Amino acid sequence: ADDGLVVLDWSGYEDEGFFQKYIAQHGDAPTYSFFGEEEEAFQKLRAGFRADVSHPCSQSVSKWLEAGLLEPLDTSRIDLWDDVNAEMKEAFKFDGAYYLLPMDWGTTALTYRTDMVDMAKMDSLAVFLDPAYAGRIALPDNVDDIYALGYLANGVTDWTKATDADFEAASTWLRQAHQNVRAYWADGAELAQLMGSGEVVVSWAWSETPATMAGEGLPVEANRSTKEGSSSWFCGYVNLANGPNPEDKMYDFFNAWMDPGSAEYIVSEWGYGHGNQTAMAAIGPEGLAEAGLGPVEVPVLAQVPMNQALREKMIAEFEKIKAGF
Amino acid sequence: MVLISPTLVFTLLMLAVPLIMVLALSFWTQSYLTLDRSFSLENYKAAWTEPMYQYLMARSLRISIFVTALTVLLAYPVAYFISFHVTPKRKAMWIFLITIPFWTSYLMRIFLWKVILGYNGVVNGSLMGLGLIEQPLSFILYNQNAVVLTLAHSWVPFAILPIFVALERVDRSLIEAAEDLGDNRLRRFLRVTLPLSMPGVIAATIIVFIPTIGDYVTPRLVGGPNGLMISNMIELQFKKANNAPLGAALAISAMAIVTCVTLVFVWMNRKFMRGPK
Amino acid sequence: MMRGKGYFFKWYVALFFVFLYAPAILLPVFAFNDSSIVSFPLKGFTTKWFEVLQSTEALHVAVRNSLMIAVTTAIFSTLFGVLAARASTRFAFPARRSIMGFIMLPMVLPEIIIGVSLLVVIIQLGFELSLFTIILGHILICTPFCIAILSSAFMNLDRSLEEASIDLGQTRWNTFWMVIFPLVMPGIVASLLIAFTISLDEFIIAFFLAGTEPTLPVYIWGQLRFPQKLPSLMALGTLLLVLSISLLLLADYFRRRGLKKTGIENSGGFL
Amino acid sequence: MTQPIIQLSGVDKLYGDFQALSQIDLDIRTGEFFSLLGPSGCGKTTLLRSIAGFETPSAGSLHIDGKSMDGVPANKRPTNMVFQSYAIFPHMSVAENVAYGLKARRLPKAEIQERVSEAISMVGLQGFDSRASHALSGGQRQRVALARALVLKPRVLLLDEPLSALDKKMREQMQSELRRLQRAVGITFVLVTHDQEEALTMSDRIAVMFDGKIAQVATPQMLYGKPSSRRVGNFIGMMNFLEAEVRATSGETVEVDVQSLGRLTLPLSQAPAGVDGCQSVGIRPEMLTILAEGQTAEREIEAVVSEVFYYGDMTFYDVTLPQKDAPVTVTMRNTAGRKVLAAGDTARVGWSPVSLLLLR
Amino acid sequence: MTQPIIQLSGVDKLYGDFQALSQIDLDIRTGEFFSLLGPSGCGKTTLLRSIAGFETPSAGSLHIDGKSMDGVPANKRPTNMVFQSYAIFPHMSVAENVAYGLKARRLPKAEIQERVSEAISMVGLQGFDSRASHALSGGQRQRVALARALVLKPRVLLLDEPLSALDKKMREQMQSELRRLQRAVGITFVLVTHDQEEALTMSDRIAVMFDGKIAQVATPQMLYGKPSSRRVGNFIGMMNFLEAEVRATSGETVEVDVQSLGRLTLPLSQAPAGVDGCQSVGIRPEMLTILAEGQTAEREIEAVVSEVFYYGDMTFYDVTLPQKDAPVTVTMRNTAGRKVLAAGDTARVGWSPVSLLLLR
Ligand SMILES: Nc1ncnc2c1ncn2[C@@H]1O[C@H](COP(=O)(O)OP(=O)(O)OP(=O)(O)O)[C@@H](O)[C@H]1O
Ligand SMILES: Nc1ncnc2c1ncn2[C@@H]1O[C@H](COP(=O)(O)OP(=O)(O)OP(=O)(O)O)[C@@H](O)[C@H]1O
Ligand SMILES: NCCCCN
Ligand SMILES: [Mg+2]
Ligand SMILES: [Mg+2]
Repeated sequence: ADDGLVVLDWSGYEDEGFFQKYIAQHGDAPTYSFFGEEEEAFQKLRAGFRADVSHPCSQSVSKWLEAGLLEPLDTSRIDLWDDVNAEMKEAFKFDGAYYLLPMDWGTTALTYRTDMVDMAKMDSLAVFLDPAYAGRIALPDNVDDIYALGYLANGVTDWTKATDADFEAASTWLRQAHQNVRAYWADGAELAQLMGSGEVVVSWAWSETPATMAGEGLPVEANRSTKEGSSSWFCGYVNLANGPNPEDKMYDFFNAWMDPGSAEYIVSEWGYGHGNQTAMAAIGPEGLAEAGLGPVEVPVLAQVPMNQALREKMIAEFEKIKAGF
Repeated sequence: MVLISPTLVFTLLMLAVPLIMVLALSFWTQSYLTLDRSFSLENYKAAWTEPMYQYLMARSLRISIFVTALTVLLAYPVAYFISFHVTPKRKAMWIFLITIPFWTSYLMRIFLWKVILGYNGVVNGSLMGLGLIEQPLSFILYNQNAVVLTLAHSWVPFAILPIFVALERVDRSLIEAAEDLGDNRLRRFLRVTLPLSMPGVIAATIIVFIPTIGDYVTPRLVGGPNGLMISNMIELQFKKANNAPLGAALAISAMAIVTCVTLVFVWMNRKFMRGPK
Repeated sequence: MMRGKGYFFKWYVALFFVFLYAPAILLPVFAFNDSSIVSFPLKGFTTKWFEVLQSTEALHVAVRNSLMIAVTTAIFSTLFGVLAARASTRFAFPARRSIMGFIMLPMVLPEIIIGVSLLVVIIQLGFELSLFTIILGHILICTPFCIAILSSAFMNLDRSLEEASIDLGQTRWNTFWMVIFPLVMPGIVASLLIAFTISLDEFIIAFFLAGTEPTLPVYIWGQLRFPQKLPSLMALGTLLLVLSISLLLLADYFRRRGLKKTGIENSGGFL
Repeated sequence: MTQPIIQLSGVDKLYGDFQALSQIDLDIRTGEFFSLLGPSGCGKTTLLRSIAGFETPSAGSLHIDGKSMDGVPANKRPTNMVFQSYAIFPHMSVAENVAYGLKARRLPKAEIQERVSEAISMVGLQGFDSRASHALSGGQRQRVALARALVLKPRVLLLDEPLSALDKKMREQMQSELRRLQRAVGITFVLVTHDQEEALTMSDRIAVMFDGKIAQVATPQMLYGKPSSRRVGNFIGMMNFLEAEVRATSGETVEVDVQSLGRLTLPLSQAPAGVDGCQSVGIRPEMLTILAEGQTAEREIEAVVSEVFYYGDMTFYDVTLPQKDAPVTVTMRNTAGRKVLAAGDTARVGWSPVSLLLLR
Repeated sequence: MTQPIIQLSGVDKLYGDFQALSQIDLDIRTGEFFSLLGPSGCGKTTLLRSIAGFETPSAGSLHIDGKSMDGVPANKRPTNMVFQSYAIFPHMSVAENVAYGLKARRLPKAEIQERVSEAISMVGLQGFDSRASHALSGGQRQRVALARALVLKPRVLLLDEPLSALDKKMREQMQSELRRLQRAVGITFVLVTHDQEEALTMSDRIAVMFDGKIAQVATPQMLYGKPSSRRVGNFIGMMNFLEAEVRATSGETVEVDVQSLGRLTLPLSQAPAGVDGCQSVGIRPEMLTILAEGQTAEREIEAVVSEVFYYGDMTFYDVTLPQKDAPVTVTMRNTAGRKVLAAGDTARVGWSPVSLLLLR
């Protein structure tokens, strides 16, 4: 691999379909190092791990910035900066500098094996508490997605407005769900394995799962329109302070990702949206709907930046829940 | 003194100093991103009073003790067989046979248990193929049973070796003397062979007990949501949970408990060792 | 009733070996299985997973790192081991028991404690995580094993051989190289080997201290999450197994030769 | 004579191809102190262990007390054993060791206690009851092993080189103690030893073994005085051999030509039954005397002293006789005033035909 | 007399608080076969190792060949050592072992080869040159160790119990070989042993040590015949002791009241210089005789036989004298026709005042 650029990314994102242009340019993919979850990445970086680029989601950026991990982006070196989803990029402008290049977005929703569940029950998040599915459900090992689920199940659709009582209710609900959990999955591949074998039949999962599994001919679907709703998130690339390499290749990497070809690829293969608004518009609403990214009628909890103190509480509480408390 | 000093200095620098720093760290506190270096017992209070940590500690101890007992029980007859039923020339070969499966990656071995015990794994596959079950069994993976089984498998050779050595050291004429004095097979095992092999059993116990409590890989891979152990929590505090001081306090507490349990074993060993020698 | 003798044992041991070998046997089975799903029934024979290994660059990097770490660890921990073993078996010095006890301590510390403490030092002192920090950790845990092996090698060494050499007019330095070193050579080889294998397979500390560059176990850990990578991991495991058994047989061959040279009855065998 | 307590007939023992015992016929009498004597590897231990039940003979029969021991395991035989290493249970105290066999018989506690303390005092270990067995000296362990076996009142006590681990002083002391003990308890003792002095001083009768066969069974005096072969004679003490040729046998005597000594007439009692094949005469070194000035003997011969070994109480002389290459050994007591000769001196050696033995 | 090759004066050796050697004064003569004899732990090895240079005395001086050995390390001393374990280098052949010391001296190859093969044949190991040293028997290793030391032509050869690892037969053979070798090479041998027979048969002179001190230095005959103390007498062979009280000294004689024997007049030569403190007389068992019927002796006393030990060539009698509890040992040679007594018989014991020694 090209050791002129080190990328600390979610596992799975080393898929070369995302940065074809970079490979064409440099003859090789960058060096990847992986994390399963943002807090793990955060800690790894804090502990001195040196990478040039990383891939947090919206809620983490300010924490990373406060911890001194980030450097501003030189937007002049991002060719298609103007095509970037404006709402998303402006949300991460601190002191006049941009810190996040929004890149991928998607949904988290109730996902299930159509051949192994009672489809009638798949319209509510209550299935996660259903004793009939004890030991057959999987939840993400990811604090944001998990609390998105907890809040939605309790009718909270905007977590920036969540009260302590909401937080308690969500936690209680998750504790109950924990009793049914077979495994907490850390990335799509793991979940694919669990659902592919039929060991897990119901999950709270990212949109990549139905997309990739259907691609393999497995009867997995997601229902974004459950009564309680579903969640959405967006993530992007950041310029890490202390990167081991000069930044030229980093911007080549960013530009490769911004390429409309990458947008097409992520939508069709992964079922995710892309940060290049122009490219997304080119795909059109039908294309998006087909990829499972169209608008829904039910509430959508957007995983936007939130109160960091509450998020720390969520992190701690989730660990307790996972440990069975 | 000159000879030993490089080793000693290295160990001091790499072990004593770090341990002291861990100890110091455990008295500090972390809030969000800042480390408060004033002395506080908060972490210990949490480690010893919060039900979660108490419970995890108890569970880890329970699992480790269970693994230890199972391992020793599994190992003893094998060690006995090699020592008493295998011709001397073949003994080395048998010991080698026992270690062969352990010369591949530790992680891979644990993972393979996942393959064996998994939902559509070897065990379920065979049982269903034989028509013994209709649905795959799910209680064999992602729980404490799986952790115990996998850990026992990982450590059983390390238990066989000391027990085998202890059995080899048992003077055969003692067993003949017991027979000569009128004991039958079972009674001479209980009265002579077993007590004399106790040092090996206790060594095996220590050898298995300590590392199992420090393992966070096995619980992670096969333990499922309810199979996590204290080491996972320590790792978590240092990494994801970003609370190194609490992690340090948990680590120090775990170490203290392990030390106490080990001392009990060592003391028992002393008691048995007083006999021979 | 005479038939009862050893009957129970034969069955027990047979079952035990099934348990013991279950994972190891599956390695080659799935390594040559022509299916990307690691489960039964088998699909057919293939060697493509080995080819995948050959073309996986990240793996090569990890192997290189691990070999570098293991070799360095083996050399240094054996060196420390020789010094400590020689000192403790040959000379009396104040507080010998406590000093030796302290040096042997990592043997009875849960590895996570060692990982934690090294991590704390590195963070607190602001060092960077690197292969070097893993080497330090590995030397720390391997040294006690080396000392244990080397102590018995030095202890078996008749002290009067050394005195005889001096009595015959040799200097201390020459005595070490001409008499002591050749005689403890099998112990040194065993020590190198043990340290090498421990280090090569060590995960807990390496993962705790892993920086940018993964070791082989850390790499494997990363790959375990991807079902499509599993068959090639099986191939990798098979290679490791074959490799370490060959290494062991080689070491045992040298050990036997060493024993024969010194005329000690070959009783032990491995370990 | 009463019935033998142990009867072996035609006993063979094979280890693979190796014949450790071959055609052993042996009767051991009730109450006697019997020794099995022979060089290392001759099969003594194998024989003893066959009696105890730890080895199964490949052929032949073994009766103890008139009962066949076929298929009777060691723990059911009326024998007990004192092992060479003593086999004291290291995890038990002296009293626990001694009580071991009684507990195996599930005797009542009180009786066990009584018999244990009796046995302990019999071997002179009063007050050592609760001593940990590893804190005992060699001689004390020996006694514990004895007490442990004797407390069971076996018909036969088997002892496998019980004294070989002791130092010389302790060994001599234990020899007389063992002998005394055997007289006191009246139990048949079968002792294995490779030390001829030990066998001679302790036993009522001795079986000498070579290469898995019994060469001679006799009392110590008979064995020393009338060995049945050159090999036995040489094994039991020192013996000088001179080449000899049988010339004629007549009634009670035999005519022999002996190297250095010339033609002699010996009584047939000094020859084995049937003198054919006899090619040497033997004479013990103490039956030869270096004659002091003026001293005379029945017969005399001139010799040259070739080596002198001074042992304090004794001096051993190697002397060279005319017409003989290998020197002959003469042992002399160093009594007051007797001069010790030096190598090179000539000496008159006195001897008597009655001390010559014709041997095969 | 020529200058002593080894001179020790006032040598002390302390291990911590423990005094392993105390005030050793000793001269060893050039060319003699000298033995250090004493019970285990008396300091023999410590003394030998001090001479070799492996221990540094805590006080006193040591000269070898007239030169002080202060600060001279072992590899610079004109001594060589044969270790108890032989310390044959197991990874070298016989020839390599023997050549080891010569190589250390960087002699030319040809000379090394010549001297090595000379030394190897001296100890009778021709043809064993390239034999791996672990494929040697005990006696052969012994010879290699000897050759390896002797090839260096040391002024003094030090031997630490070189025979104790050998079996009896081999030990006796090596004893005479060692003695012969020493005479042949003329090098001073200093032998450590705890076996009094070995010391008596091999040495020109013997130093008897107890508790880190030298008790007596003398020739074997003097040591056996005139031990300087009860302890030495008892250590070198058997000795019977009778209580005694000195009544008067007059000129050349001393009057003593001896238990059982009554008032005796002994020549002063049979007493230590200055008789005060003497409380017993000693007599060797072979100086007592059980008188046969009709036989007479200078003095006689009635006794009862309490134990009989038959050794073949000898019989040891424990006899009880009037007015003495502990029995006295009498050793008798079993000559032809002499009857062996049994326990309980009465016997006349013959003795002579010249064989009594007055002892402290
Ligand atoms: N289990 C066995 N397998 C094969 N050969 C054996 C076995 N036990 C003994 N032997 C052989 O049988 C022969 C007799 O052995 P045994 O132990 O009876 O000798 P021993 O007379 O007691 O000698 P020692 O005085 O050395 O104890 C020896 O040559 C020995 O090597
Ligand atoms: N390095 C040492 N440290 C402490 N004490 C020692 C040391 N070496 C010897 N001793 C003690 O000094 C005393 C004399 O020891 P030494 O080895 O000289 O005895 P020895 O006469 O050779 O006995 P043996 O016949 O048993 O070899 C013994 O009591 C021994 O325990
Ligand atoms: N692919 C990463 C999704 C993260 C959602 N919180
Ligand atoms: Mg034997
Ligand atoms: Mg000594």
